Amino acid sequence: MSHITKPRVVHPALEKNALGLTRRDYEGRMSTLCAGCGHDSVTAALIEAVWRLDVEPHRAAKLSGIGCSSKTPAYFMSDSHGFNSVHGRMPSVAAGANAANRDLTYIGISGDGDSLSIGLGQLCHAIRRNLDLLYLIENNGVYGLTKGQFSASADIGSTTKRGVPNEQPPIDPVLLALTLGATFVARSFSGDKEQLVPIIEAAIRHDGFALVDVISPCVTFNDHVGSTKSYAHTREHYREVTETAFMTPTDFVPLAEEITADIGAGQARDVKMHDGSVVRFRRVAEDYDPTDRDGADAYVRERIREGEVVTGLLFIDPDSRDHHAVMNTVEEPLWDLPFEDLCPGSDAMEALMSNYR
Amino acid sequence: MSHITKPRVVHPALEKNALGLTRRDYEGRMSTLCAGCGHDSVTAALIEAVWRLDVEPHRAAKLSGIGCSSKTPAYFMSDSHGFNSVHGRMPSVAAGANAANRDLTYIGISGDGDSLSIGLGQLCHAIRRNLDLLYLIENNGVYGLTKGQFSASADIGSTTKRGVPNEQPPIDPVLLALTLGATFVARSFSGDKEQLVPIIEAAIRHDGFALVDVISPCVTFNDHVGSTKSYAHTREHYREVTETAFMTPTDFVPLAEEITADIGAGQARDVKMHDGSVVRFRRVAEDYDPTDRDGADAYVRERIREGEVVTGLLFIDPDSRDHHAVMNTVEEPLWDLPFEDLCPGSDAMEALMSNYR
Amino acid sequence: MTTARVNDFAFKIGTVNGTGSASANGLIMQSIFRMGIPVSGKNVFPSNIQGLPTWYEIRVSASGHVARTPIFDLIVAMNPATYARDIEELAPGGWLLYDSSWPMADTLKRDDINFIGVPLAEMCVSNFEKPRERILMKNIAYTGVLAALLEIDLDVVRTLLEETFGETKKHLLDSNFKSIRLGYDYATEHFDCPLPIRLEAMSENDDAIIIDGNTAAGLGCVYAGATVAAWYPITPSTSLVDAFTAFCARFRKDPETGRARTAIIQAEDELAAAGITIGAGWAGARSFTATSGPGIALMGEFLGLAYYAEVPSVFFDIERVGPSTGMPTRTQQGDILLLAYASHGDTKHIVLFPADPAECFEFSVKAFDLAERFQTPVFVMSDLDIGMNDWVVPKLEWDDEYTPDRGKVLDADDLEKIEKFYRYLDVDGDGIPYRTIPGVHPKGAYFTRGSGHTKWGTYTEDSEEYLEVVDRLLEKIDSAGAHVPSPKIRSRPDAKIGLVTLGGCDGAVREALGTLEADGSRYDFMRIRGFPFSEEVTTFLESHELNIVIEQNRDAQLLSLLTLETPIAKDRLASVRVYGGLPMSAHHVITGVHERLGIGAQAEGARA
Amino acid sequence: MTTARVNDFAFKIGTVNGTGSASANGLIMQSIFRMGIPVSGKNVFPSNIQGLPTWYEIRVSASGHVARTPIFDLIVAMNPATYARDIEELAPGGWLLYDSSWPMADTLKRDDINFIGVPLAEMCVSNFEKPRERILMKNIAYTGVLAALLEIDLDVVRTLLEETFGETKKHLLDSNFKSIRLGYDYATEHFDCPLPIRLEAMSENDDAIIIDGNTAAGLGCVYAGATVAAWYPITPSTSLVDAFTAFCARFRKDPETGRARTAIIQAEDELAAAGITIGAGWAGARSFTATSGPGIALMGEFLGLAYYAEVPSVFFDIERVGPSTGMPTRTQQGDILLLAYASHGDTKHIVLFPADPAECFEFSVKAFDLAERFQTPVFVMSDLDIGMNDWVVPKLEWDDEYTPDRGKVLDADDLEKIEKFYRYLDVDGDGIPYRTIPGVHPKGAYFTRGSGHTKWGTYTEDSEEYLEVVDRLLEKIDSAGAHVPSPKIRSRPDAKIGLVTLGGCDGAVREALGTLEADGSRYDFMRIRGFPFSEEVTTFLESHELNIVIEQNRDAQLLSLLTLETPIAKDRLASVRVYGGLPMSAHHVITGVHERLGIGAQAEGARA
Ligand SMILES: Cc1ncc(C[n+]2csc(CCOP(=O)(O)OP(=O)(O)O)c2C)c(N)n1
Ligand SMILES: Cc1ncc(C[n+]2csc(CCOP(=O)(O)OP(=O)(O)O)c2C)c(N)n1
Ligand code: SF4
Ligand code: SF4
Ligand SMILES: [Mg+2]
Ligand SMILES: [Mg+2]
Repeated sequence: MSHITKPRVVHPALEKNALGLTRRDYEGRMSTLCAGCGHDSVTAALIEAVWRLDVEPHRAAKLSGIGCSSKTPAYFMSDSHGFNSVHGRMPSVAAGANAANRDLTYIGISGDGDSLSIGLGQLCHAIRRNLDLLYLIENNGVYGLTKGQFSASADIGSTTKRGVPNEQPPIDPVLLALTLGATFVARSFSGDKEQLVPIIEAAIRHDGFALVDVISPCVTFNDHVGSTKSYAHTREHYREVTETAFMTPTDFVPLAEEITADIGAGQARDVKMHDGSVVRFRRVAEDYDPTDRDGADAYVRERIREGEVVTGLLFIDPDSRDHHAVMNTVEEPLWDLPFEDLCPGSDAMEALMSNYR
Repeated sequence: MSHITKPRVVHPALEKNALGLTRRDYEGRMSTLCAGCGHDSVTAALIEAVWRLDVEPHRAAKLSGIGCSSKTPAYFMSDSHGFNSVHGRMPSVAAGANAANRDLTYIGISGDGDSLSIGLGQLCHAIRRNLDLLYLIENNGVYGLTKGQFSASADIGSTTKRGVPNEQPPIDPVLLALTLGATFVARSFSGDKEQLVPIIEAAIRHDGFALVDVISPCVTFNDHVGSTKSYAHTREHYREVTETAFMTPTDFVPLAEEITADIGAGQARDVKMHDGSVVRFRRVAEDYDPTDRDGADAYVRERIREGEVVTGLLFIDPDSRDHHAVMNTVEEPLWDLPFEDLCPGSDAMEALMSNYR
Repeated sequence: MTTARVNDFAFKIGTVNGTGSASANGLIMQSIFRMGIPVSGKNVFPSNIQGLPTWYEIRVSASGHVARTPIFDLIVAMNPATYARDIEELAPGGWLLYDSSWPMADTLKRDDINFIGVPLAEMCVSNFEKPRERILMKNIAYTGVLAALLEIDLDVVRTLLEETFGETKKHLLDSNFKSIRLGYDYATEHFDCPLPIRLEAMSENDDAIIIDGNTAAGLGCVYAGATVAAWYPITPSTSLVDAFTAFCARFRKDPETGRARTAIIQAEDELAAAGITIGAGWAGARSFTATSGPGIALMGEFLGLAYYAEVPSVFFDIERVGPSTGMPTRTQQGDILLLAYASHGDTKHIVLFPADPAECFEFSVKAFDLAERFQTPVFVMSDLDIGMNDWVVPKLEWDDEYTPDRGKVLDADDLEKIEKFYRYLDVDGDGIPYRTIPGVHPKGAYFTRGSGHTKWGTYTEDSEEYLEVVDRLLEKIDSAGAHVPSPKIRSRPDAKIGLVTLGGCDGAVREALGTLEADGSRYDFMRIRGFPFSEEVTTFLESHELNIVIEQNRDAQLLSLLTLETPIAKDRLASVRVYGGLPMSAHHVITGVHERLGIGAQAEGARA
Repeated sequence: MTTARVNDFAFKIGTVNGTGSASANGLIMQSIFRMGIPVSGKNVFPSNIQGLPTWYEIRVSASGHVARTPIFDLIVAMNPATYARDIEELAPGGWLLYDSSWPMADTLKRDDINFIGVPLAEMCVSNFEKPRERILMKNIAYTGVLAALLEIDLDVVRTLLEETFGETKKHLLDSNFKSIRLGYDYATEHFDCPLPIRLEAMSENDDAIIIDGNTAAGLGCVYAGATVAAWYPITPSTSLVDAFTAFCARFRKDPETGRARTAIIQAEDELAAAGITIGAGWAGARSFTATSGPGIALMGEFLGLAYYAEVPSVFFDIERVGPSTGMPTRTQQGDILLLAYASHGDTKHIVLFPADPAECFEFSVKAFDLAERFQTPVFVMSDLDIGMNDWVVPKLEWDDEYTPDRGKVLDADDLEKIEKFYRYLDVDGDGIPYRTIPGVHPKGAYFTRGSGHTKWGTYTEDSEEYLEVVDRLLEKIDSAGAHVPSPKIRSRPDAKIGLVTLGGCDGAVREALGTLEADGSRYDFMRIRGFPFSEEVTTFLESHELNIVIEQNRDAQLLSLLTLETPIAKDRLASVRVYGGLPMSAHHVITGVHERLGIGAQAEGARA
């Protein structure tokens, strides 16, 4: 997001961030989700990330649609602005808010039902606009809140609790986003906070639409054997990818710090973000180029064919220009422009009237 | 579509098809589109294709949304059932009609505005369902009927008549369809009837969702220099692809006929369809495999990078199972099942009632 | 208040959702039902999946009152998080049953009620091994306590458990019954059983069933011959399609191939669900969708298309509390005006108002007949209370003589005979044109559109041609008033006041009538069952000095519709509204009516 | 009928769309305007882009009547495809000007009208070289003929052309004027010029402009300080956002950087447009969208959210003929009820009803003030006639004293001072809580939701807590009645009958009053300009025995709204409706009113 430049204090022992806030200050109301729901782990990762990034709570807007996942905004950052809108339409609400005030940190939380069925059109068009928004999908392959129907991310062959298999091809948000020109595309797992936190950090800092697809199992309706979005299945197929040394970004190094070369130079790859921050990729497959959209697409497809759940920050366009850049709007938040700058006044009106005679 | 098996008479001089109908019998009302509109050429190709396929007019259903393109159903097959529904929502109407009566030939006509903006969600989900439907997009990069706004298929850098460039990445229906698991994906050009007609024929015969993206220039709002959907631009960049001997299906050989080997065996590639018909691919790039989804996707992406408009039948899944197959519905049209087969009757009711005590 | 009362009291059970209490509550409800006693159950649950407070309310009423009562004689408080609230809600003299494995804070105690502590958790820990079992059995155990306190017949309970678990799940049967016995024995040992409020077997339910409205409606769709269902999940409508799906699995498989005679399509959203429903209706199938308010709000454009293009289609609106997302697990009748006039431009729709599951079944079938007869979308307006709660209603019956009214459809033979077919021509002067099913005959082909069209079916932008069609449409829909289910009317000689209601308010209003008339007052009663309103509705209204319209929404939507669509003078309509999300009770009606009439305490407003 | 009449007649020009006739027609209209004569123009065009019949109707009225008149004294028939219809529509004694380059079939001729054949095509072929020029100039040439026949001041025409083409496009100026001269000279040579119907300069327009409602509304949004506009193209609303865009390019660029002070977002559909509008309103911007009926039908769910979550936002509904796609290039007032009660559940919205472009400007500004004052969506209801046709209205003026009413917003200083902020708390007892703009101050943060919430802003599923908020909402919206533009009322002593109307019917009703009162009858007149209705509306209605409500829809939607939302008795309301898609004329009103009152011929129904 464009206007956050504060460096963070990274000493791991310190409990306060640069704003003097503890992680607790970034918490929200008590979760009303099921015990063990993946979404609550994502919430924890979100809290960690915004704490680390020193986001001022009241300068952040949390937006969502409807679903168990979409309740997440209530569970972190109590002191931020939250908007739990309507099912599947959060992207447009976020687009409007962002248009009005480009200076806030926009965090959008959605579910696979919210994003890939009723909200698919809005998701795709938010990607096209390159809306400056972290768009995090808590992806569990089902509609949790309405009790376990398949969502559009359910894999072919994945079964319901009763054993009925899904036969429709899944919509993979990662492939979709790559195809539609998204400028930041990542996948992670609610069970891997270590991977997820820096991805969220980078996504928030990214100047444009950052899609983060998080496999976030639904313990109540989709955590059984036969489900491809269960903890067990994800862990198993996820691990494989990591073992094959596939890319995950493991360190997000912001502006103020020097890049610590704690891994062999040949293994690291740094991508500089618009605000000077750097995303460092490690454990990336030999010739994987996270700035090569088509390459990323081909790689993910290939790994999917092998049944793997590829995770990590998969693609980033360092030249990303967000919606405001495309619209060429002024730097100041539009909502706050002085009325004199907006209203042409009586003289202009009089002059204008001659055009209509 | 599943229930058309009549062989066609191919003697080119004969003006009547196997049903004894002439092309004129497949015409519709006078077009009210602008003189020179690409859509009218598509109409001509549609007429040719259904005539060649011996589609019984009253056994065909033509469906559309709203737009200049969506008026097309009025301009062919006067004696068919037409449904000009609402903007962007034709796929769902077609899904319902097809659910009720799987025996008709379903022809859906849409525009790039109708399909890729307001209708994007429905298009994607019709693909997922593998709805047995020819889905033809008359793609001109603009909203014609509302006077020339950019549509979501407008390429980056393509300009309006007044020279304003588009800056948002286009949604390419071909890449989208490949990504979402479409079982038949083609692109053509309203100016190339020779290529388009057999594609439409194959698409109609395909057992599932057949996406045919037709570049169909809007002479009134998007045929200027600077537009990438103009006749000139399409011809130029289209020709290149053909010159590089990229794939186009040039012969659609239905069931009843022997495959005439009029081209070198090494150059032809036949793909057999569910009803025994064959799609023969000629002029295809050396190692291009039209049944390899990921390969097709990579190829199209690569050519787009080179600024080319890849046309032809790009991908076909010969094992396609349409929505009815997935739903495992009976062979007969549901609407026409005898009431006795639907209503369990009073005895069953009485027995059932014991469950509710 | 809680004096000795046999078969006439109400109790509720407060638990945490997702802990298996639903089956225990169902078991209690069903046991009472099997004892032949009139009973009704209301599930008050939160909009989440697990871990929040939930209540199940059971009312036992020998005289057959089914409305919710907000006054409880006994509360089973299994959820410490709601102790305070549960205790507060108990009627003076009532009983609070709680799990005494942990002590209850003294601050919570009330002097005017009786506390019954049973160490349920402790009992289950010492009697069961597996942790999961211990938790689940705790909830079953209170059933046993209640059996002792209220004299629920244990044999009936055992039989029900046997029916549930059968031979194959004997171990479950055993552990369930064991925990029930634990509770039962503890109670008989420690307390004076039964309580003054108790049960006594009757034989009122021999021809009755327990069913919810969504199940009944789903069954109605099967019996009506619906073959295409499209839906997008939304509370409280989801269970309607779930029921349809289950019934189709049972009744709608080709016996030879096992293939489905139904297409049930989970759509990507409500717009698509509407489109599929309309597409299927156009192609000749009986098709429907089920949704709730937000879904209807999204279907507006498609509903206008179906109205104007005259496509038969059935829409179930199982209402919840609006506006917006509102309270998805609470009940309301807030969409009445929306349904009547859905979509932009001049439109009007047929709406049916079932009052209970039996009518949900009946009106589902009726809805398809009307949709095809009038070639238009038909709404069935139900709500969370009717749709998802357990109602005791007479066994559903089916008349094998029924044949679907497919309306004015020309088949191949008909078409063969006529010279030319015009889809929108009013041949018979009844406002209803003939239609054809696509694919049936070459002469039947026509073009359907939502844009201006002439009676010949061609496109037009001409005023006169446009007017001919829309004027006929108005006439057509209005003529449906004579065909929707007629109002249920109960008349008394000389009654000057009519109580008018619809849907699930029925029980509350009818129950209230007893109290209202106790002082010798006389009221007539009309429950409206369909829109457009029939002549009888007008006649009823016109024959009373004052008609008090009782409904569950803030804005008096039924009253508004009556104002607009009948000739009744406005000053002869008054309003009582209850719209806080819980089903209406007789109490609400009585205070509301009294208030309107200036009788008695004005304290309690109508909005309670 | 067509006796000598100066500055008091109507004519129309029938051409083929997409052939450049629009500029010729505009030139004629503007020339008459510049001659200082009251004039109005109506464009009757098809829903396609090129090649179909289109008409431009011009009415000249010294007495300032602006309503459409369906009777034409002269028709310029440039389109052979509509000769028959054009000839039929001409008033007896009228003139038909046609292109005599090709002979006109004798069968078309009528004895009671005058045919004026001018070989326009021939003239242009022999005088112009390029094929494109020959076609275009043919349409300009009839301007010259008309100038001669009607005495349009050629100097004015020339000046206008000069203004259009300036110095840089001199060749276009020349060819245009040349072809006008050709027509002019031919006419003066061959016919008796001028005709008995003719023009004479006046000075009525010194302080007037010609403008359409969408342009004026777009300008209003600029002046109101709107910074976010989201839209999806749809006729007839598109030109509103087009105008806004053009004005922003002119007035809303940072003078130094050239960067935009506005975000104008072409959304992917109307749902997204609504979402963007609401999101921006929530974040503190003045934001709006413009659409037509189908768009509103799609926005239902979002409108309920904005209502319940109390998000300021402005929605323009530029209406066209419904239902469904209807006739997209015809006008109607068919969304009145939809706008008043849009969305499911109990909702009610503020709606403004401008009558002409001047009010479109004024009410645009007002809409933003009301939206922010009442923290709710506000509709501006216009239509194709107001929005897209050329109206002569007084010059728009701007009061530099105006400051936007942002309503009850707590800024950083305010927040600093208070202890705690509760978004939905009615602190002042006016039904309107305070709001904050996100990001302004830590204390201002709150959670917005469409689900049940308490006055403290927390989530709830509790009846009482829910009721507190929705009851306040009703009160809040109703209180807006005192703040919407008050009705325009014209009173006569002793008038027993009130004529009530809204929006674009204004001109027709006011014109009709003259005729209606010619026999000594007396009528009062009220044009309603906003909903909820103010006290004055009720007072007006109550003070007449009968109120005849005149509107442009089939179902008497304004009358319905008055019935529901004022105490007026139903038998004191009667209805006149005109809804065939063309703007209302005085003729319609007169016959309609006479019919309601049982006066004169009943022949012509109100639905004409
Ligand atoms: C318009 C509308 N339709 C349907 C619903 C019901 N609904 C609520 S949440 C939900 C699905 C949520 O699924 P997902 O986004 O995957 O979230 P999860 O609960 O799985 O986290 C649905 C269908 C709704 N709230 N609004
Ligand atoms: C709900 C709705 N919104 C907007 C419109 C207006 N509209 C009609 S056609 C159209 C766009 C058509 O574009 P496209 O599909 O590309 O067709 P084309 O005219 O270019 O062939 C729009 C926005 C509408 N008819 N309905
Ligand atoms: S139902 Fe599933 S998604 Fe919802 S809270 Fe429970 S575990 Fe999470
Ligand atoms: S506007 Fe464009 S798309 Fe529409 S008919 Fe004309 S040329 Fe075709
Ligand atoms: Mg989910
Ligand atoms: Mg287009």
